[in-house]
Amino acid sequence: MDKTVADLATAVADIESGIALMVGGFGGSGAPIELIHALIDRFKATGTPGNLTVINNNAGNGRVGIAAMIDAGMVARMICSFPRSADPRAFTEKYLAGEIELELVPQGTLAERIRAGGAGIPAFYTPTSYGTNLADGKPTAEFDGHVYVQERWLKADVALIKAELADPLGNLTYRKAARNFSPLMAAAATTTIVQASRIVELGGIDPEHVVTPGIFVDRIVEVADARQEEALMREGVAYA
Amino acid sequence: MDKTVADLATAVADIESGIALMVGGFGGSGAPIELIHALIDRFKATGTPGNLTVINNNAGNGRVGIAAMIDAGMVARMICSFPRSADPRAFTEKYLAGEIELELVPQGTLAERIRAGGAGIPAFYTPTSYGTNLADGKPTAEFDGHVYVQERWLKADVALIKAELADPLGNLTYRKAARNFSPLMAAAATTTIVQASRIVELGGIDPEHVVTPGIFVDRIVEVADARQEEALMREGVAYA
Amino acid sequence: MSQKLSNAQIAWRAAQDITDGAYVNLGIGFPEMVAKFQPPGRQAIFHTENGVLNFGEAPADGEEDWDLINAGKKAITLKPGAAFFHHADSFAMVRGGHLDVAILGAYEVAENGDLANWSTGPKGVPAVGGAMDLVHGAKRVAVITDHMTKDGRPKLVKHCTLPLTGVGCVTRVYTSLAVIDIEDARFVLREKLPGLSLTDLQAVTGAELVVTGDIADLNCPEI
Amino acid sequence: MSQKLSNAQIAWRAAQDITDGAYVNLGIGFPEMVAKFQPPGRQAIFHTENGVLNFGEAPADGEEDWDLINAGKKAITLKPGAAFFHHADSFAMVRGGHLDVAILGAYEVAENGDLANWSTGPKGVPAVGGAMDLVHGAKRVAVITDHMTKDGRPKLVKHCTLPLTGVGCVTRVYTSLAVIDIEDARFVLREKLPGLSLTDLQAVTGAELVVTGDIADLNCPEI
Repeated sequence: MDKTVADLATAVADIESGIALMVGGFGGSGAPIELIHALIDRFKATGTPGNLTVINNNAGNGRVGIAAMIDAGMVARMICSFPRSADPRAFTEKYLAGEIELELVPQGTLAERIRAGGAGIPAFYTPTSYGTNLADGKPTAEFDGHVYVQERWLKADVALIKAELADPLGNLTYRKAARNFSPLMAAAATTTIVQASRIVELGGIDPEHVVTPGIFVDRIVEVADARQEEALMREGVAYA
Repeated sequence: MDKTVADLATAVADIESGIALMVGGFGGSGAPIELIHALIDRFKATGTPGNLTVINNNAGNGRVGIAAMIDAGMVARMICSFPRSADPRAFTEKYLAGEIELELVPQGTLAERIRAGGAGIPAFYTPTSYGTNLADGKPTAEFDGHVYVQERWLKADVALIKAELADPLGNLTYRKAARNFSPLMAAAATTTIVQASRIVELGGIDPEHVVTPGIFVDRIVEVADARQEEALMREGVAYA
Repeated sequence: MSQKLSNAQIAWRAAQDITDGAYVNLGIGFPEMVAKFQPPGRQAIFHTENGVLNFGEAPADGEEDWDLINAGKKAITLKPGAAFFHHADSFAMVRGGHLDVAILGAYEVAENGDLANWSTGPKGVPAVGGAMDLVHGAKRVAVITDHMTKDGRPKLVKHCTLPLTGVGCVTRVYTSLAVIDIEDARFVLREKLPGLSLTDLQAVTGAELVVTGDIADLNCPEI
Repeated sequence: MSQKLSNAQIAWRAAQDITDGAYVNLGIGFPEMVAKFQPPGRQAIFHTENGVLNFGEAPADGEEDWDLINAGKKAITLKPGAAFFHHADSFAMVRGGHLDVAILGAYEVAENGDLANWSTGPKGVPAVGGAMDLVHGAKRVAVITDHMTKDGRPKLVKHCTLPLTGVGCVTRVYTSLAVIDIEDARFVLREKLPGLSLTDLQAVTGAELVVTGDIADLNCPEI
């Protein structure tokens, strides 16, 4: 059993149009830039995948990563908590032009919905958003004298994840705060594709230090020289 | 800020009768034997705490740990998934005599209810136990054509936890499979009391390797020579 | 019914259907035996409820580490590439559909896939463990069992009479006499012992055995 | 109203109520400033939504590690005893009531504790982030804010007119003029600038200020 694939193009070769795509990262921290750019390359060459529903905390920054996917016209819908950034042009322009849909979800609810998707919990109750616009139309229920909003799990067809170390079974560690949504998304997607800064041999990750167990991972590609969205943005790179 | 206390007696000195008490461990793996025995010592000396609701996966083994608490007459009610063991006399005798109550919860539901307690999720839906006796009287709901059982969060007043390393802020690691319920219970209890095999200085645990962040921990006592329930049971030790 | 498979042979047969790299949970007791019979060249990755992936065989006597046990509280060892995690993550793997196969024992299996394997009734101390979770979420939920109870009653039945573990959850049953799939709430016979007639097999089965295609011989090595 | 506290002074005042070892989340923007003004000898432990506990100040220019940021996407550093965790665990800390204090900005605060701080209406791109989660779960949810809007309208009101972040969630408000608790759905005045009369303060407050005890002088150092 070896989940390693040879290159980025292979890693993203079978992603179809119209799917729900989770993308790890919080801003640039943990953003799997090289996987995203490989997907953009494929879209430019083949027209696929388009019409994507992208799930991320944000909606891209500058002209790289998710912003570049939006610029390229691959994204029909964003599910996120905070579609603003230092340079939010890509999403903002499309959104104000009515060319991209937005489902705005409070950040903790977004995390918990994704966690529920991976954990087989179809719905849960949360105090978050009760009494606000973002709870409009959602069922509520009272427990112990407090009213809570019912939220549904969130799953995806594919997750793109950036890890620090991976072993061939897909056990993963992350680097610092780049962990954020990635362990949750790895569990909530049918197919989880990982770019790891280094692939180590089996046994190369202490079982106590594994953050994402390999059961949640399907495919791994090594990207030793991964770039940071924030750095690319500051360099003014435009990928799309 | 230093959450370390001097000794076991101090660590458990204010635990009151009638509370809900979570105890980490799965069988003997992760059982905080010394904290439990300190609590038994206090009960024998003062008659407090009694009338406890104890939450653990099991209900004790042999004549040590939770079994010894039961033998001592401190436990009015167990919430657990599997009240059987190699030597289940303590619970079995009291249960068959009608002297201890049992709330039997499927293991995954027990874990998720405790996790929900720590995460501020008052209720969630699970497929587990649907259509069985253990779902009797619980609300159900249909999502996407499947029926699920609604389960409530489970919290406790106090959790007793065994960790491997602790720092003065209460950041914890565990040893091997001794992790099990402990990170969940640490979050679900109002007061979390930890026996750690070693207390290290601040910075002595890599922030990447922390399993239970200190925010979930209130009190730490070092027990360098902690004993294993399984070993004590095999030695025929009877603590109560 | 003089001839039947031993437990080891039933476990062997179930092991043949586990693919390389599959994530597998084996129920405590008899199902644990399945791990011994993986075909050469295939390595499943075993999950245990108490928070370990990719564990191996029991250690030698005296080499036990009681912090390293399986759901049956037996000492285990680790393979390279193992991982530890807490109980909520462990059951996220179960309930979230991440296991490829769960193999469980049974008191009764009904033709609609209902399983009873946790309680023989109101007497004694009830204990459920992870059974009710395991029947949900694994892509395949298989049962290994003797075809009949010790006193000769069918364990494959029309309706379970014992308290249920799960509703409509079992997809395949490996018995001492046959391999049976559950499809559209019916027992579909796939394999039977070569010396056993369909009539005799039906006679010890508590619900109709449906035949939808070839019935293969259930051949197991002497173990 | 010529005299009022600067933002730094408001942040300073809020910082005086944070005890040693408290777990604190500071909303992005203005509230982040509170961290600078912890009294000597006290060290709060700061939480950020994106999965870090016990972070410290911003690194020097050019020393940023963009994998180590706060919820506002600004580079941070770690203190000894820090911890990383994923987003679900991070919001378990928030929603589960494990934070001692959350300090947030506000567009409007109502006398019943309702808070509006995420949306100024239907124009533009809406963005909520963690605000709706933070208002639930922290043991104290405090707001720091100018007492009035830039165009002179009260920010402390009878009913919020902007989209709500949370219902009945705010327990204390630190403004440029006063410190006000919310108790039993009323604004209870605790401190006001020494030169400011209650009448003048009431005149710029959109709901009744209740006095239930002594009103202390709100004294802040020049910063």
